[in-house]
Amino acid sequence: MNPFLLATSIENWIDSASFWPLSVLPAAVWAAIIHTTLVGLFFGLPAFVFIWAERKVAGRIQDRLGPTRVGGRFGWLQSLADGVKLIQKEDLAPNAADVMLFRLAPYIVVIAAFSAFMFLPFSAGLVAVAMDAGLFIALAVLSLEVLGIVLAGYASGSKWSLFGGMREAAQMVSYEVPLGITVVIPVVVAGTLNLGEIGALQSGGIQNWLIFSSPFTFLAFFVFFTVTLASNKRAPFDLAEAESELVGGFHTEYSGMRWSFFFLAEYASMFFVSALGAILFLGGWWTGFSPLDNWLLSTAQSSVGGDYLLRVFGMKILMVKAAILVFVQIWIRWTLPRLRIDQVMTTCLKYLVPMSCFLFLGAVIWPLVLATTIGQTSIWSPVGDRMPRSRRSGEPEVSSEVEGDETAMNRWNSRDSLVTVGLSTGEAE
Amino acid sequence: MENVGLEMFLAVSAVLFVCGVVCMATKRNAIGVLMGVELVLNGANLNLVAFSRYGSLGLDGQVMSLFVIVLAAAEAAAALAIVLAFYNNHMTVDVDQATDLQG
Amino acid sequence: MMSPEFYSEVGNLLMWLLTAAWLLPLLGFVIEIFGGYWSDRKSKTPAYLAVGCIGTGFLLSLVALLTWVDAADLNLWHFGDTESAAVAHHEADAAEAGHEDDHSHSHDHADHSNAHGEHGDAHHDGGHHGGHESHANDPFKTAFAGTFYRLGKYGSLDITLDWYIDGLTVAMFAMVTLIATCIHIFAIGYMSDELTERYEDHFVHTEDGGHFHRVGRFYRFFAYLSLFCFAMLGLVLAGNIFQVFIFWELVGVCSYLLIGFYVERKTASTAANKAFIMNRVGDFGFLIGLMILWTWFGVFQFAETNPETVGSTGLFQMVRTADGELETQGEGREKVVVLQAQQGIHKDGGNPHPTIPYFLLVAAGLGIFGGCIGKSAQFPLQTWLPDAMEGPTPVSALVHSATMVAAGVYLVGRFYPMFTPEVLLVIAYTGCITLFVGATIAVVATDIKKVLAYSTISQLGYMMLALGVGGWLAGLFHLITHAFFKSLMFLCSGSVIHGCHHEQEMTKMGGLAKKMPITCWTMFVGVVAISGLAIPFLGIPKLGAIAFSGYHSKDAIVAAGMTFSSLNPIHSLLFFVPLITAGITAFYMFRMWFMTFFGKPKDQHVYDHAHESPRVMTAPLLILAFFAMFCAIGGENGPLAQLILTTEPVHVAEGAMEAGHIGLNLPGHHQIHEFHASAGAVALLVAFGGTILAYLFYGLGIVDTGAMQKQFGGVHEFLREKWMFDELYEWMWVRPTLVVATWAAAFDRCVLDRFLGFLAGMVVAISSWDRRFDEAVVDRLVNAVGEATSSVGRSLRYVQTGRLRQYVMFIAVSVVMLFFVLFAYLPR
Amino acid sequence: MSTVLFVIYALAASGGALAVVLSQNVVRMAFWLVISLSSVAGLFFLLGADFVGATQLLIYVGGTVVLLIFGVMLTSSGPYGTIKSQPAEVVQAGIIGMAFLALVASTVLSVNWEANEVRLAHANDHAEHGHVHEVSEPESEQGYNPEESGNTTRSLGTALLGVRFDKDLSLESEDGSNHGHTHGNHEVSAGYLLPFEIVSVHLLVVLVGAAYLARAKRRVDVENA
Repeated sequence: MNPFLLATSIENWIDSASFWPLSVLPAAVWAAIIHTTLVGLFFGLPAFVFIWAERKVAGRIQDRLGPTRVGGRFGWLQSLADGVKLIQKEDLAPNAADVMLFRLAPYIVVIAAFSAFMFLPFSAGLVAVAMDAGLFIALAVLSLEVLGIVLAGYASGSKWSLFGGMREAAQMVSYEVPLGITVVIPVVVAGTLNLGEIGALQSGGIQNWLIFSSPFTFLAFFVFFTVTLASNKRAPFDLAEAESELVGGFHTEYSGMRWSFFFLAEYASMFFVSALGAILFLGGWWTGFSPLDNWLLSTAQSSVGGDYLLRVFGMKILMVKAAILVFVQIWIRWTLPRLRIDQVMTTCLKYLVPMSCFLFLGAVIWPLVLATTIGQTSIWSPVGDRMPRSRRSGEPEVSSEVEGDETAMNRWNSRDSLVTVGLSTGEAE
Repeated sequence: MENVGLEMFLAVSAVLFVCGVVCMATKRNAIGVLMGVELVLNGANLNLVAFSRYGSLGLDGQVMSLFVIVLAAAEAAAALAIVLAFYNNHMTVDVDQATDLQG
Repeated sequence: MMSPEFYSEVGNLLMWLLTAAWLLPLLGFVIEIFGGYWSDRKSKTPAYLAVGCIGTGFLLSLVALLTWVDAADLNLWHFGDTESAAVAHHEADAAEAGHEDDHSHSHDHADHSNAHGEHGDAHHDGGHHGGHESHANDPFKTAFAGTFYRLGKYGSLDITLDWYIDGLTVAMFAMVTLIATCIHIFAIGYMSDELTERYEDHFVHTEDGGHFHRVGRFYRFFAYLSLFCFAMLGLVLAGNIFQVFIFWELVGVCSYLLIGFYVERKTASTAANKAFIMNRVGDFGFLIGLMILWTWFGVFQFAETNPETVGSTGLFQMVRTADGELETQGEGREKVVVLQAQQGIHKDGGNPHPTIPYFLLVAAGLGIFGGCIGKSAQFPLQTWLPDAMEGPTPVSALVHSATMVAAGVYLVGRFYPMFTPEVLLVIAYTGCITLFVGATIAVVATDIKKVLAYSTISQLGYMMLALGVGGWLAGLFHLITHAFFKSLMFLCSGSVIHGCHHEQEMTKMGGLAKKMPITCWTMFVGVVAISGLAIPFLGIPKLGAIAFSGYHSKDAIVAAGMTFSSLNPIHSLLFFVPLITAGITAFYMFRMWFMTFFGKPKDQHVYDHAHESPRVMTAPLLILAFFAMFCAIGGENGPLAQLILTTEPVHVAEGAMEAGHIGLNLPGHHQIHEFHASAGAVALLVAFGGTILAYLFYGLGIVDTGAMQKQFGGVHEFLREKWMFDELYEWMWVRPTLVVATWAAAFDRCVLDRFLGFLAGMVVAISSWDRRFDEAVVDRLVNAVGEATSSVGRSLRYVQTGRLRQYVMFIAVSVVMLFFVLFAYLPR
Repeated sequence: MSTVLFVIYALAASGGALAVVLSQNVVRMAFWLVISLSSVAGLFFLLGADFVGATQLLIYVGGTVVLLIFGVMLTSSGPYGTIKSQPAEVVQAGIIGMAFLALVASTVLSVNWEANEVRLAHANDHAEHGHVHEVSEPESEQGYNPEESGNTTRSLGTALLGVRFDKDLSLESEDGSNHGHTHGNHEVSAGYLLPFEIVSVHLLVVLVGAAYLARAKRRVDVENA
């Protein structure tokens, strides 16, 4: 049925594990438990790691040591200690607050930030919900985060919070424009909104990463990165929680676990956008070393074990790439001073939006220019050579006589492949 | 979806629609009225998509609802701008105060 | 016939080259006229632009000329001995006769075009060994035609923009662009006075006794020149007679603009108007001719030359048979000309072919020639040309001597196949009268430019005469050579005028040879050329007589006239008048030269201030002098004549006996050839006579010219008054027109105005009644409706509360109510 | 499973909408609106319209509602300010709303949709001169591409670009052997390219207009000046 829902994965799981001697209901319960555990671990872990990393990196940048005590020499368990401390704190709500919204706001933030991971492919096929509109939905879900922030700022009944919330609202509404446009640039190059397909396209060497597909995508990555900084409220765009002006911004009145939810969500979405950037621009789960990539790919196609190997290895690669990007985000936070709110808006509306529009146009025109000058749509070899279109379950087989010689069908011809798909759909009936 | 028929979706959309109308009728806050409009539009949208799934409308229903969503966003932006202008002139967002053109 | 591929290839190349050369001046015009408004008045850029455009045009034309010569497979250096040419003639005639026999059986009218095609092929077989005559007999072997753009199609009537390129076209292109380039360059120097923000016009006096001041019009001058070049080249390139008419008018406009360049001068604006109006008189005839052609032929194209479709359309092919004859039926007023291509509009009852009445063909020819009379300043419309000398001298050189006025001659030459012998006779006599009138007036004229102007009229008369008596080649040959030496002389006179600070009267000059030697000796070249002088009894083998260009062409004209008068003794005037006038020509030209450059300075002031012109003006003189000397080298066997000869209509070469209604004998090539030597000798003799006379009168000063003037006072005064043409026209046309106009004005005042006043009074009365009706009935009605609407609105305004939420409620309630109503009443 | 989900989403959507009506605080209204609209997005996903659902989330929830809250914040005169309606009005509106709801709901439940669908299909068949329409077999094939639901992105995208794969090509190949060459029977529909462009321009106009309306006007205060 519907691939979007949790139900699907459970049903698929039940289908695939038919040898498992369980009736449907217990199976569902088990599946739910396992999924929840995985998700919890998955959400918790990066946040914990990155919070620790942030403190260590900040320390190093400021010529300090950072956490050193908890959990050994490097302060491994500092985040855990923080978490324990926060859980123990009393859950306060100010008198002036709108209590219901005040309590609900952190949940909205956390749910939004963590739901986005449903659509993030960690490796080839390793994705909770694989769908064509995956990237679109992921961005939509991620954008819900701002709602929680705004509600939190409003419901706190404090002028600092209100300012923080308003700033966040203004900032997010503005920065979603360049974010959307820069995200669409690799989408246009790849010809699909499906994150799994976008990632799969970039195998076979570093030159196939979309960031190197044209000068415009190269520049678009940096615009994208800048915009994600702003959409995560990371410095130098952290106007919503500007400590020096607004005490704590939208989370001034929060304490304890609810306060920590905001931070869990922030680090989760940091990781999410970094992973998204890695998939969209930096080759996804591929190493960028073409023999290795090709070997992984061929193994994955030939054997079940190879498939598993590709998934696990690819996931690690993606994690590393995302971690590097997160590190850069942290680095930037402790290096650059905070902008003023008008500077933030100016940066977006006067520079980033026109730049992204220009880059978008350029990226669209680039293959046409190349096609007319050098006769192919990419300065590298055509991307489609490396990998046939991924076969989703549900998509009808492309009949061989239609595809035939067109196995070298490149990405640019994905429109043609649509025709063949449409045709063969009719034939199948 | 075996047990859920077209009628169920239509019923939900009816509820949304009526709630939107009532919202428009009772709220004195201009922004409340706008929210009523959004609800009404969503009810209509739900109808379109449901018919596209169950009826012979095909993809057209979805395309229509996409247009509705986009135009609703435009409408919201323009209406908000009007509300802001109104607020600037009257220091209130009470639509009952908008009587300048009353006959 | 050439192959279709070759035809289209070469034709397209030529078309592009000449079209580019044609349109470049237009580009220049547009940039100059629009850019000029904003540019600096002191900038010479417009001039450089114009020179660049026309110069590029010249290079393109040159390439086109070479291409054409190459394509025509033409041996331009055809310097055989004279016998071989004659032999070739006879061979060609024999071949012609043979082919006639071959085809006489199948030569019925039904498949005439087909026969035409075979005919051409047959000629091609025998063509290569026969020399140029085979080209002449193969009418469109080296002509290319095509269509640029179709303007409109009305039934079977087609109006298109065409091009037509043959030897005459490329020769004219090269000549026009070369002369225009030289004159443009010359004008940079000559018009440099205009390079100022404040130009003082010494000929226009203001009320306070000073001179008129205005901004310089340097750019405008060059813009007009460019426009003129565009129009002139378009005229030459045009492929149909209607298009010719368009550019004909356009050159007329340019002429108008350029004559009236010093528009503040009363004389200049009057002269411009005069030129324009007198040309209209001629163009009226042109229009009549066009209408006749349009009505009876339905096409305007000259000829269809594409080897695949040759003979399918085109005026020439419709009128003339393949061997260039008119095919007539009937006698007297019933006489009709059978059209060949089956394309015409009118068919007789019993005749399968379209026909045109013979007299209408004559009328059409006369009409077209009427246009040429106006444009080429022929008798009786010649009086505008001397007045046109009010324009700047480069204009006189380019427009009013070399190119535009020659357009009439060009058109007669181009349209030659359409002219019946009657028309040709009219042309010949018109030319004869013109050349004599012009030459006689030139003898007494004292304005240096006026002398040249009358000389131009006279020379144009020569050309017309040549064309009229069947010397097609002679006329067009003279057209080209005359263009060179006459523009040269005009530029020389311009140089003199420039050097003498706008003094034009020869009576105030003299002795200028020392001051301006280059001008003097280039002028000498022109004078010798126009006088037709040569070194007698000496000839370089292969090159003919040692003489400048004018000798060769004038020699040809006199030969044609001589042949004609020997064949038609009754028309022997057509030989003696040009012969005598050749002497007069030499006389007045040398008179001018001596008066200007030799003798004692008559006006010391002018002499002291005279100076040689700058190099930018003398360089064109040298170039043109070179061409005036050598362009006709080789005479009728030389390259220029050979080039033009390829265009010669078929029937001209053979001549005709007892042609037309009036039984005219038109000489053919071989007949003219017989008289060539004797005509040359006689003409040379007369020319020497004139020259010696002029030398005696003005060079040595043996004869007192003043006394001569007194002695022949009556004649002198008559000639000074230009044969009283202006006075005659004043009495014949202007005065009666004025009288009629006075009557018409009186009629207007007395009758029409009163009637109109009565009508107006009626209207006023009616409207006052109407007003009462309006006020009493209409207004009240409208007010009542308005009141009603307003009261209804007042009562309804309480429904419109302006409350948003109430409206929503209204809507909801009405939906519910409506539904219930429908539910209750709807059939289920 | 999907029934359960439907119930959850339907209840959330309806309840959210009701809460919007009933709550007095504007920001709470906005919050409930978010709940309601997100649930509608969930219903869209259930209906297999994934792209529409995502758009709903992104534009409505992420954009419109943020704009609304933004507006609330900019215009609210005091904290949690409410503008109460007259109780009589509320009662009046409630009654009419109930009547309206009853009307619509009874209509929805009383109409036999499937029979209508069959009738409609037959009418289409006659209108299209007997062209076999896929809706003519309501049991086997209903609506748009049910077995591949959830991946409408490409179809929607191409439809907006003016190409209708779901209609044109499937109909073509349905004709039998000569697929891809039978353009004779029906015309290829133009898709939604023109509406798409019109909407784009409309959006631009609205943006400009909104920016113009909402731009900060400097109030000329005569007394203080």
